[in-house]
Amino acid sequence: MTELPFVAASYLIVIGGLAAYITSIARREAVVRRTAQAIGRERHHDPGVVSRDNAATDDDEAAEADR
Amino acid sequence: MPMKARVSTFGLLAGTALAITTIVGLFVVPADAAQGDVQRIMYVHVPSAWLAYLAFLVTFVSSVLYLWRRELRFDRLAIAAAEIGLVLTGITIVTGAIWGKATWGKWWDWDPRLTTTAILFVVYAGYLLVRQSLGDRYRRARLAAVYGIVAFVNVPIVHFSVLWWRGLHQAPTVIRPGDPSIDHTLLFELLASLLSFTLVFIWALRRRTALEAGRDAADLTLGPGT
Amino acid sequence: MSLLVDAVVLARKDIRVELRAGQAFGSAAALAGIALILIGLAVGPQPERLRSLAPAVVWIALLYAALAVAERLEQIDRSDEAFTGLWLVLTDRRSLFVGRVISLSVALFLLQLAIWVAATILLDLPVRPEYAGLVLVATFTSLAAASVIALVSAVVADADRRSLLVPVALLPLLVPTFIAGVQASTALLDGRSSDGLLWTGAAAVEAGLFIGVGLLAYESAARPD
Amino acid sequence: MRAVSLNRGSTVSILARSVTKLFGETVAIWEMDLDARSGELISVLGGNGSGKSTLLKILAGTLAPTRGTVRTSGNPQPDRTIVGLVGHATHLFEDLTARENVELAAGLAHRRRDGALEQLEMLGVATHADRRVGDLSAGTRRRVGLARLLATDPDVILVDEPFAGLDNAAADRVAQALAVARDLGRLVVIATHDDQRSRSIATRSLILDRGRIHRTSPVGRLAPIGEGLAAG
Repeated sequence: MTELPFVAASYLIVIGGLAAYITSIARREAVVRRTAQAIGRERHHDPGVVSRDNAATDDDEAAEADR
Repeated sequence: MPMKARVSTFGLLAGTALAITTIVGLFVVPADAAQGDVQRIMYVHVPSAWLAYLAFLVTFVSSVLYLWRRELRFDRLAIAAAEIGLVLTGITIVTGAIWGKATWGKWWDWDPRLTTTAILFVVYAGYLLVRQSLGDRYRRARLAAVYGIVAFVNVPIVHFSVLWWRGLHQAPTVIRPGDPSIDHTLLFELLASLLSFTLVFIWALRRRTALEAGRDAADLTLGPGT
Repeated sequence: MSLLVDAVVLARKDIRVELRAGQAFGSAAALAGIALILIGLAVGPQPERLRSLAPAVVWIALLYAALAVAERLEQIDRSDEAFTGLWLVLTDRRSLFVGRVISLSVALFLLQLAIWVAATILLDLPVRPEYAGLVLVATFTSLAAASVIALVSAVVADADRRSLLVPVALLPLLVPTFIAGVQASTALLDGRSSDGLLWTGAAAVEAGLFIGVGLLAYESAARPD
Repeated sequence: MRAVSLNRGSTVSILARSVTKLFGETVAIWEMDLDARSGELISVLGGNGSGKSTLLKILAGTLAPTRGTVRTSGNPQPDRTIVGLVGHATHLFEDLTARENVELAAGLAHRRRDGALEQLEMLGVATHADRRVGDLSAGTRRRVGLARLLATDPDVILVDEPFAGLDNAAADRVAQALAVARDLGRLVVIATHDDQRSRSIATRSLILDRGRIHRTSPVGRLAPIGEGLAAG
């Protein structure tokens, strides 16, 4: 039964690989959730930050364009 | 943009299915008469390979759909499938090499399938690299779509040129993993494994697409409702 | 029809600019020459081993020379947004793709023959009647390589770290053409002209396929906005 | 000395609807609407960063708006160039001569190639016709770029800073060439600081301030310079 280590190795790599990948998605999702919350807080305090839904009106001091 | 629960019910289902087919594959199903226990590697190697090809097909189709409809949801599907496809291709190459070592005593034998898979790994690694090098979101989606299409068109060409290259005169490797003549219970386990891998694939696809959607939602430069 | 007419005008522009500036072909030929000499030195003076390695040497040298030509042509288009200018003028922008395929395949064809001549001398290859077949191999492999390069160059045209990205994005997609080219030339060198023809046919199919994909996808890839 | 091509019936208009362009957090253009029709020469005035160049690129279609749409409508003839743009980038091949560049563009636009010298003459750069563009001065290059654009005879002519870097005589020739195009029924839009010269040829002018149309008025009722213009 010399092949057992090969079989075990293969299964470990497959299961381990898939598990590692899924956790990497979860980790990246956490990062995105944190930035989303930060933007939410930011938009709440400072309307100056361009927000896509409540467009700045004409006479409003929109973010200074330095393009 | 509600983020997925820690582990959705679908995730649990996929996880348990994979656990079951793994245990059955390792301990319950009898060893293959000819190859012995080594043949058990097939239950993880073959599904990985088939799903890798499926993943790249999903990237191809969603790339075409993106160019046609210009909706970011297709681009998100394309990147999700490509990334998962790359992971599965990596797994396929490694388990294939292990299987090769166990059966032929060599890690690499330029077996046509393994060689093709290795080339595909590099092609789709190129796809991810192209995406990382393009800034503007919509431009990245459009250019990645074109690359996704060219990469996929390349798959059959690579497959046949490697098969031909392997030997116009030399028959391909004798051991054909998916050989229909194998024992029925083994075949059943292979199909069960394929099913469990497919469930895991779909689950990973949904999670990865949701991640990309989360990134787009947090990206201020995008218009509303992307 | 005007697609082809415009394409020829664009190809002639590429060739005229190249003849005047002369950097693309020169640097590509130099690159290939260096590759030949290095490999000759590495293998050593045994004619038998050199001969068996000739197709590999020629084709690796050719691939890197092709990247150099493609890079230079892209640079010319990008300076002063000359490409955007062409884009706006043209009504059928696929002629930009066909034009680039024409000028690139002419360059690759000439490069391939030049490298074969150099290899014949440096690697002491016996000259056989079957060599005439190399012209056919050069034609179709150049077209296949040119169509892939033209399309992918448009995709990565203004990516950041572009010069690092181009080889990685391009070389894997050139593998089938590489295999066809090496196998066809090996067969011809061994006098197996039937296999040579078979692989030349494979290269022709690849050329047709990638030109087709290019015609469909090029506008989405090259759009400047 | 009039440009050679005949007047054609094709009337083209560009309709921009709530066009917005964001570069990261910076607002280049904000919710802008614009209707422009053949026969108009619109001069877009405004300080640096008011969004003039961005607007022209979006109208040309070489820059996608973050939101909003730009449509060209009317009956442009099939198989002809619709939009021409020249600005800081002159879209020329440095290794070709001025004449070769103009002939290349005219040929690809299926226009008469032999009018190249005339176009260069009209802009006062005929003496450089056979010099390599890479060796020309910036001012000359811009005029060769404009000559190339006019040689393709597009329905819409967009020129960013047509008079920048030119002496009075050269600037007058450029203004004259643009006026000729206007009279031929093309839609001409120029972005400029040179209010004086643009007023002499414009049918309408817009003042841009931080990505918005501050004021728009037919020429003649334009307020004296400075009033209403953003500082800088």
